Amino acid sequence: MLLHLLVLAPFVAAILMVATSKEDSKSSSRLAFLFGVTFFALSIALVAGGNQATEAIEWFRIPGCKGPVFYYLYSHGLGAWLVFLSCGLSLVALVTARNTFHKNYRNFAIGIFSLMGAMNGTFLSADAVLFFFFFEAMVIPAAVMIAGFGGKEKTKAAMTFAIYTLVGSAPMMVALWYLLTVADNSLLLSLAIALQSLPASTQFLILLSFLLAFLVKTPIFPFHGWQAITYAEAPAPLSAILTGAMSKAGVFGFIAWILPIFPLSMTTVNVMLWLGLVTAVYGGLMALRANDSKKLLAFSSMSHLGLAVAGVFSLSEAMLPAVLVLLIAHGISAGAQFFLMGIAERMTGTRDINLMGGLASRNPVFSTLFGFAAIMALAIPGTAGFVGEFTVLLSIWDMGPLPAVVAGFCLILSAAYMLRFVQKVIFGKAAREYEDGTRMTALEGSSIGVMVVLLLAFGFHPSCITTSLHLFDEDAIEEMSKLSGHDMNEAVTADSSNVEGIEADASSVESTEGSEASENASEEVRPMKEDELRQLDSTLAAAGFDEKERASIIQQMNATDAEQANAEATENE
Amino acid sequence: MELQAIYVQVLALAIFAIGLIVAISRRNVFFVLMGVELALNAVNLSFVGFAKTLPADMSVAGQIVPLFSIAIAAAEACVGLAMVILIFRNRESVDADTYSNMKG
Amino acid sequence: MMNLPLWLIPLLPLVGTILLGAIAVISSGSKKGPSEGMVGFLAVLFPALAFVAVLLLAMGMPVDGIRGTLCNWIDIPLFKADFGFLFDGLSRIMLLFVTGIGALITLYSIGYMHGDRGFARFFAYINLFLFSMIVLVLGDSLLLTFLGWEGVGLCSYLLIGFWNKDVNNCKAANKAFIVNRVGDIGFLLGMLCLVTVGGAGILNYDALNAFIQMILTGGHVEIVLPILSLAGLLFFIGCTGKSAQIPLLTWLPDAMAGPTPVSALIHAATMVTAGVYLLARLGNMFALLPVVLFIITLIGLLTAFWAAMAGLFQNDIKKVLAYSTISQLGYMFMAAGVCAFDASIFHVFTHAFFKAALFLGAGAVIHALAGEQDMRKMGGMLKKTPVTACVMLFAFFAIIGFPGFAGFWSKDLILERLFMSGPLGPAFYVVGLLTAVITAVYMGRLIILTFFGSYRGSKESEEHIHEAPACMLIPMVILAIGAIFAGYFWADSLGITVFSDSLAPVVGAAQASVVHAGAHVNPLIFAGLGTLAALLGMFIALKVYGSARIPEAKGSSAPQGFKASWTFFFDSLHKYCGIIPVSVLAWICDVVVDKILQAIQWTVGAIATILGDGVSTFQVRKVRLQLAFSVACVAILVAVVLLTGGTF
Amino acid sequence: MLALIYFIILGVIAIGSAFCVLLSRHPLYGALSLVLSMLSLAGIYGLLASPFIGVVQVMVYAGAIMMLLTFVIMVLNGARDSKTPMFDRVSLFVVPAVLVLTGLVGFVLVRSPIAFDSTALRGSVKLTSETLFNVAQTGPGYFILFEVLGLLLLSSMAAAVLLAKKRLGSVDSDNAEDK
Repeated sequence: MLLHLLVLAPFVAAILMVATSKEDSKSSSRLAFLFGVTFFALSIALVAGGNQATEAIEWFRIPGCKGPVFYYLYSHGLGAWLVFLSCGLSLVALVTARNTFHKNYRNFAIGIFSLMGAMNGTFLSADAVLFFFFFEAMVIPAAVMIAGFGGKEKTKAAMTFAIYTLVGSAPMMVALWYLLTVADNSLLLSLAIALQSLPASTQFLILLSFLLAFLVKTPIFPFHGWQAITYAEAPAPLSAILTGAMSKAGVFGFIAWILPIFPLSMTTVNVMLWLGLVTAVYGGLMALRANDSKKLLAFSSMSHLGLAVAGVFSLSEAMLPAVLVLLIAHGISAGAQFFLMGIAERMTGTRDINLMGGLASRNPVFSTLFGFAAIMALAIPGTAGFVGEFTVLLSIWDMGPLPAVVAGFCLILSAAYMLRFVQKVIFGKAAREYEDGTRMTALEGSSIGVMVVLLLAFGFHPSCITTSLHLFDEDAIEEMSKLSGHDMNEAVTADSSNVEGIEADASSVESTEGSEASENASEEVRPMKEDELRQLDSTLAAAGFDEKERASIIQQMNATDAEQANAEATENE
Repeated sequence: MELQAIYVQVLALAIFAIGLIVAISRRNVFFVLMGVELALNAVNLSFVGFAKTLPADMSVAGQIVPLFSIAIAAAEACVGLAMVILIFRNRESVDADTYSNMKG
Repeated sequence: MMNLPLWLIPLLPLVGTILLGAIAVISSGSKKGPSEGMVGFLAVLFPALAFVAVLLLAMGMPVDGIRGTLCNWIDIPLFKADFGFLFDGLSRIMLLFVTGIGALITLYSIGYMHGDRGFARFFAYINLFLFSMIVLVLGDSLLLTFLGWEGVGLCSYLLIGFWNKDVNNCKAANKAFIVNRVGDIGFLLGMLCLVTVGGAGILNYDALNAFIQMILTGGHVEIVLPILSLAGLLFFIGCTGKSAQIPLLTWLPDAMAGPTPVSALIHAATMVTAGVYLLARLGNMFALLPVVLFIITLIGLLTAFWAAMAGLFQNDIKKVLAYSTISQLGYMFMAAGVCAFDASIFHVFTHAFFKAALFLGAGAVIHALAGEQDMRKMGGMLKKTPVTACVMLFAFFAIIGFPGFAGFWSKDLILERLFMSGPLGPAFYVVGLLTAVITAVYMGRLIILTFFGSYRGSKESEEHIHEAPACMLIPMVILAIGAIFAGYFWADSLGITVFSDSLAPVVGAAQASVVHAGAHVNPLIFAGLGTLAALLGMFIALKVYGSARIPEAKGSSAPQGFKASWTFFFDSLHKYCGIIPVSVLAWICDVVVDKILQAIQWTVGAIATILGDGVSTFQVRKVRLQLAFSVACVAILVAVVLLTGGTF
Repeated sequence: MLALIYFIILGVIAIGSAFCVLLSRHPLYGALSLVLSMLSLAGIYGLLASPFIGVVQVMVYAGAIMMLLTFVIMVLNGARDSKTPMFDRVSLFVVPAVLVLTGLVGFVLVRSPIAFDSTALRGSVKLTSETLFNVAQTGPGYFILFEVLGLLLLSSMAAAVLLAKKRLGSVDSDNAEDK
């Protein structure tokens, strides 16, 4: 119920917002605020509630595919926390937008709610098609809002954003469709099984097209062309959501879809790792030179997300909690920074950091928050950012010292650009004479203050994040395998008369069809065990310090795969 | 030498082709309408021709569908002519090309 | 009394920070600002309470220390860290003078910062600094130490840039933070290195020592030596950053842009010694790594010598002190490099007193002269501010190692250990001694230029010169007393070894493992040579600066913040090795790579547009033509279907 | 044999008059040729044992629709224009395209094995009416379709009236009042 509410209710809220007055921003903002608080509370309940899943409802059938597409939502720790981010940031965005958009607040709120619904759907869907649906659906409200509320080059920004992300995920759609024609249904498990039956070159092609979508969304180095202009031109509250929650969809895709489905080769992992690192360095260097404050922040988030992606593809045991903490820390701190930058832009009327300055004496409370947010972004120990970056560095160290050194270089760069940014914006003397715009209101200040406090709290007690991670627990896997197994049985009954062969013990079946079925069954078991294995690894790793255990997880997985195969072979005998 | 089913189809095809040519290549709007009618006729003929190649219970559809198609053709002609009258009033021309209001 | 929980010590300044921070934020809107009396009281209260708590704990500390774990911090696969505190001989000494001197300097600051707009903010930062520093020395794991480590760096940044209206101060602050960050990354990577070797719990000091013990007993030193050396080097990079050693030292002179009490507390007495603390803390590990130790000694030696030379050429009173700090830190590193961790900590201890006294004295002088920092415009302050002058003089004697004063004991100890450290020992010793001479010269120059002769400033400013208020003088006097007597905790020649005894449980094992084969020399010879060096230096200073001309002060004498006048070539080194390559890289990214990517993006866009335009030329206004096209296309499609035999 | 001869005659007339539609200059001539073509098609329906459709063809198509068309052509005097060329460059596209398409489809058609089935029912009024209205026997599908068709015709009539009537206040009606 909670999951349905979080995914569908935002759209309902968006529709309800249509009913409010367009001119009277007061009343519509009150309603929007009410909704926002409700969703935020729901997301907290989701995080607190642990893993849960809805009933898998058959949604529709794609012609040419064997199985149906389900409307099937599933919340694991990762998704739940990202939903928390999206709801929380949306709430703050609704608060800060109140003082920025007087006329069209209603439309802004509509956009925010639909974006929120799409993001929640992305993070919660357990079905690949559903995921893709929401993944694409995110783009539309965001692009519309950029085009409607953006800065000077808003049309160009909206077009760039929409085209980049939509084109980026187009190959994924084709690949997904192709995979679906092979798979039993569109759930993770059957996709993974289906992939194994394909030739290696096809697998690689499918992997590439999946990767591309997430690479563009994150964005990672050669595909980041949309990011700076989009974040710069989008209204600041929207930029905060885009970077704080939406860009996480890319990393989320890597973790929740790429890793379980695809057997990754060492080369791929290395390439992705280095792409992430290059992005991190590149973002840092670009941020060093950026003069547009929002572009600077955009590059800074690019740098952090690059680090996160590198962390993901370190494939270390510590990767999941590390990356999650980093994502949450970055989401909150970058979000807060964008919100603050929006307020600064409102106050000073410019985005150019060379034209700002002296806010510390003009508006001390704002500057305090601003400084705090910047410090959080610097990953000072005691903030969530530190826990995230330290643990990610730890994961990256697993891949060798050189990547870790590069990642360390990024941290130095982050200090350099962030301090320059802070200095130019709030310190020194005002670079020019200007009229003060609307100042920061108490509500804005306190909501951003809460974000800062949250960062501190997560920094000192990250276990509330790290312990909530059970990416796919047994119930969900049982449910999934039940669904796919059920369908498989149906298919088999339709095709062959040899039903008993499947239900009977594999050893007693002599016919080729029976052995095929048992092969299918064993394949169905393997990825499940992989997931279990990963979980087992993570729980075991705290105790074991052996050097051998520190060998890369790939080898471990391969080894265990081989073991499993052997074990199954003996069982079959 | 008996009447073969294929002859009917070839005749329908020929008439359809002529209808298509008339509908597209003639610029006078009345000819466009007439071309459409001609093509519809050809289709009806094709229906009936195919109906005769089917066994008893399945051939009924081939008798009924042309009726509907004729009725729809009547409706189409009715509305189409009304539109021609309307546009003709505004443009004082029967040249279909001058009707076009699309931005290229 | 033993039941005092350890977490109380860091908690007290943290509470102070939160209270003062709240006051600062709330009062920022009002014109008048909060009451200075109340803020000052709160600001001193919490460090003082922390000092009392430390004192109480220190009294009843068992030999192997007190350990207390608060709660779990990070718990992920591969890694585990707790909020745990370790109160042993080493942290006891560090804590005592950190909280003690911290409380004193806070008291001093009340007078110094009087009337400043950011009064409450300043004390919030100071309290935050004390919290971080306490966490640094009290933490029972490297990670917690790192929390304090970066925390003090942050506070240093905030306090250097405290007067943030001047962009130069901000730049100095940025520089300090970024240079420190370089070191911090070394620390971070060092931790990762250790985790690689020793597993998730290794960052705990006890676990680390146990691990090292295990290696030693198991005879596996050879196996882990390369990676341990790497870790050691990385930690040392961290130390060079925090303690301003070669090559990461340029930030400290610039850091003098902050308020003087900050310079005294952070950039002289406490924070910069964190590197030495870390070396001592990891003594057991470093004792295994001869190469790293040699590098440490060499770096310490070079730094001490270089900074002393640079100190000769500074005109800003605080910069002289900054270079002298670097130089003294060099001594401490030398000592650590020859595994004389107790001696180096002893020097940290004595140095804290006399350097804090020197800085506070300098602060009092600057305060008296209403912000003047250029020594060339001072002079004759002895009569105007006698108490300050006395404090400075005592501290001066301490720093040059005049017999009987604190510096004498500690510096001699270090030089002695250096001499006996091995075949290169005598060479080290000579350089150390030479440095001691130079130290005496530049410190003598400072004292002479400031306090003797006649006042060289403008006439109207002379009338405003006044002795500092009592709340500034009391800490100075206390520190001066410390500067005189602190050395007697470990007066080797007198047979007092309180200090080394108290440190022995922590660093004893490490020092014992490195056996010095040097010939035994009578300690009195070292004492005599040290005294001689001090006297010689003072004599030179007197000869050169006492009577000779004083260089004319040119141009503005305002604190120059970002621009240190002469730093040998390290600023250039940083510029050419660090900043310029990064800028060039950034330039390449921005101007070349990004433009190329944009060009590609543009090209693809342009191709799409051209194609679209091309296609849209077919989208003419003629409906009939459209239909014709579609018929033609249907024909083509049918042909394709026929030819391919219906594959599609 | 006889049927074939009739078929050839009627087919030639149908195609010939269709060509007349294509080639005639005045729409009225075109319309008359079209009527002729439709009548001959009605004859072919008769040959194919579907007399009811043939009759409907004559009544609705050749009668009603073509009458309407002729009427409109005559009402709109300007329909007789000599300026508009009969063919233009578009025809260069259309004619070959259609011919190729026809050729291709014809090729397929000729190769397909179709033949008359002797059991095919005769399209009489009885059969038609039973199929349409005997719901009990053939199911409601055709009947509903029939009703919907009635609605369609009604609405098209209404649409035609709405479209073609002179609006009050329109330019034309203003002009008319001026006159």
